[in-house]
Amino acid sequence: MGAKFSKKDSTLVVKIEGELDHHEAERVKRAIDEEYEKKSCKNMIFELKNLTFMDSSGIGVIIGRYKKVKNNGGKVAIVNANQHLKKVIEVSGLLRIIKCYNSLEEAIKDM
Amino acid sequence: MGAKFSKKDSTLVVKIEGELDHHEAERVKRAIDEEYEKKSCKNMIFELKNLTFMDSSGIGVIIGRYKKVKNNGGKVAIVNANQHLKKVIEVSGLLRIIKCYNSLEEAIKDM
Amino acid sequence: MEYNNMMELKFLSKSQNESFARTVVAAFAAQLDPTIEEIADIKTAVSEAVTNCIIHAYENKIGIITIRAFILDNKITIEVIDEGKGIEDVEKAMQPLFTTRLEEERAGMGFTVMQTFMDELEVESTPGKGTLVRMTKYIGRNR
Amino acid sequence: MEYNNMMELKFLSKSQNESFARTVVAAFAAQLDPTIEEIADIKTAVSEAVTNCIIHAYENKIGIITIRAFILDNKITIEVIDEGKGIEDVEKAMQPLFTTRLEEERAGMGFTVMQTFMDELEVESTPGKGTLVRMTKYIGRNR
Ligand SMILES: Nc1ncnc2c1ncn2[C@@H]1O[C@H](COP(=O)(O)OP(=O)(O)O)[C@@H](O)[C@H]1O
Ligand SMILES: Nc1ncnc2c1ncn2[C@@H]1O[C@H](COP(=O)(O)OP(=O)(O)O)[C@@H](O)[C@H]1O
Repeated sequence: MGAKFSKKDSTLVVKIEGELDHHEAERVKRAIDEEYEKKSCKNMIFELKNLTFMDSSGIGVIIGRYKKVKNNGGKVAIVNANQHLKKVIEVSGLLRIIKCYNSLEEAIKDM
Repeated sequence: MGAKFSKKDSTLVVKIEGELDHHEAERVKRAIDEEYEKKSCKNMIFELKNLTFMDSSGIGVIIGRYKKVKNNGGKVAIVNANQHLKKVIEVSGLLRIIKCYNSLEEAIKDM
Repeated sequence: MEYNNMMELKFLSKSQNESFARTVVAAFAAQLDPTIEEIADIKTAVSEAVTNCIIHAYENKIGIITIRAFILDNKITIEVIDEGKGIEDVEKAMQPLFTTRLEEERAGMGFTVMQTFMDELEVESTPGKGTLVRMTKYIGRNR
Repeated sequence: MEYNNMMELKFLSKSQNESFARTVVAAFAAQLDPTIEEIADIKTAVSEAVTNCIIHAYENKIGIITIRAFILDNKITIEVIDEGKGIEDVEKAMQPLFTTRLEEERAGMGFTVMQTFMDELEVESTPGKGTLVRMTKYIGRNR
């Protein structure tokens, strides 16, 4: 489990890998917030291709980051969620506030 | 889990896949004995490349077949056992009666 | 409960056991030959129920969580049981977005996920005594 | 027993649960970050002990098998417990090649495998009451 980071223009790309549950949430949350401030980013993209499992604790992580980014005038997007993740994201109502893309390029273009 | 069969000259090649424990042993045993008689073979080679797990119930299966084949004047060999299988085979003392090979060709040449 | 096969698992309410718990239930459910999606549904629902025991029932103190699973034909019933705090108003707790832990960024979607991902959900709770979550899924229903 | 983490699993003595049982113990042991070989050793030893409960202790009738696992630092202790037939002479039973089921092509190597693949092995048995097999492995010992 882990989060990897890169920056494109003013967008922080957060690659989350492994399984994102309550046990992992706290650590991942802190790592993302630290990176977002350190790199003074505006937008945030979650790249989830290598995330194999997520429950509603993961939804909490994304909503929490969404609030921070919005406060900062930025946008949030999700990229490459698999079938299972899409279902969790949809059930949670996240789609009403965050858009899902099938490629990083598309998402960045829309920031 | 399953056993697949092929015949080379008078040798029955038994490819065992998956996990060979007590639960699977009975079924595998019966399938092998049936095939050995139906195809009227003499020797028997266990090809274990795709066998991911085996415990002493598997050793029982091999020893049981060894006895039948020996009664029939044939030879038995094991091919492509992974590290774990080799350990089980060694601990069980099977190496004193059955030879292990790293390729099917070698084993067949030695029959 | 009538069943063809059953198991009971007890473990400590430590967050590192969340992934262990869902792996165990998934391994038990495997005998029904579920699809990848059905297994993911079950894992997610179990993860929600177990996380709730750790955070809400035991409030991060160490207690025992019990999972029972029963298989009857193509039906798997999973019970997640704690002897923790209990829930005052179960109906309210089950509403989407309701959470008593806003400060921890809980989404309040645990029960909603369990309800959506499983075919049946029952919650029995006694404040001060504990909570039992019973979830049922019929494998192969959507094929 | 002193421990950092523990679990208890109860399941029916059906042969289809053999792979389930070893998967559960492997999933629990995973938190010690074992090598593939260490995991294979543990799975094999658990498989032997569970198979013995099914065949010898309950003689293919349905009974309950209990597995307890305890982790303390880099040590995992696994207990496999039945309330079956028991063993008259434990020392004799543990000898290589000894089996009371020759007709079923048992190799008589179950205890030998447990002994070789784990670091410690204890067997407590009372005829007519049941058997407890306690196995211990130190993860990372051979690195
Ligand atoms: N096992 C439990 N013990 C005590 N309270 C619980 C339990 N499970 C759920 N709850 C209560 O129900 C609320 C809603 O749960 P849930 O829908 O899973 O959302 P969340 O976990 O995000 O708060 C929790 O905030 C908590 O107050
Ligand atoms: N849980 C048990 N309950 C009763 N008897 C047992 C149990 N485990 C082992 N035994 C006895 O010990 C003997 C040796 O066991 P083992 O070394 O595993 O070989 P095998 O299972 O191939 O017979 C068995 O044949 C049986 O008589």
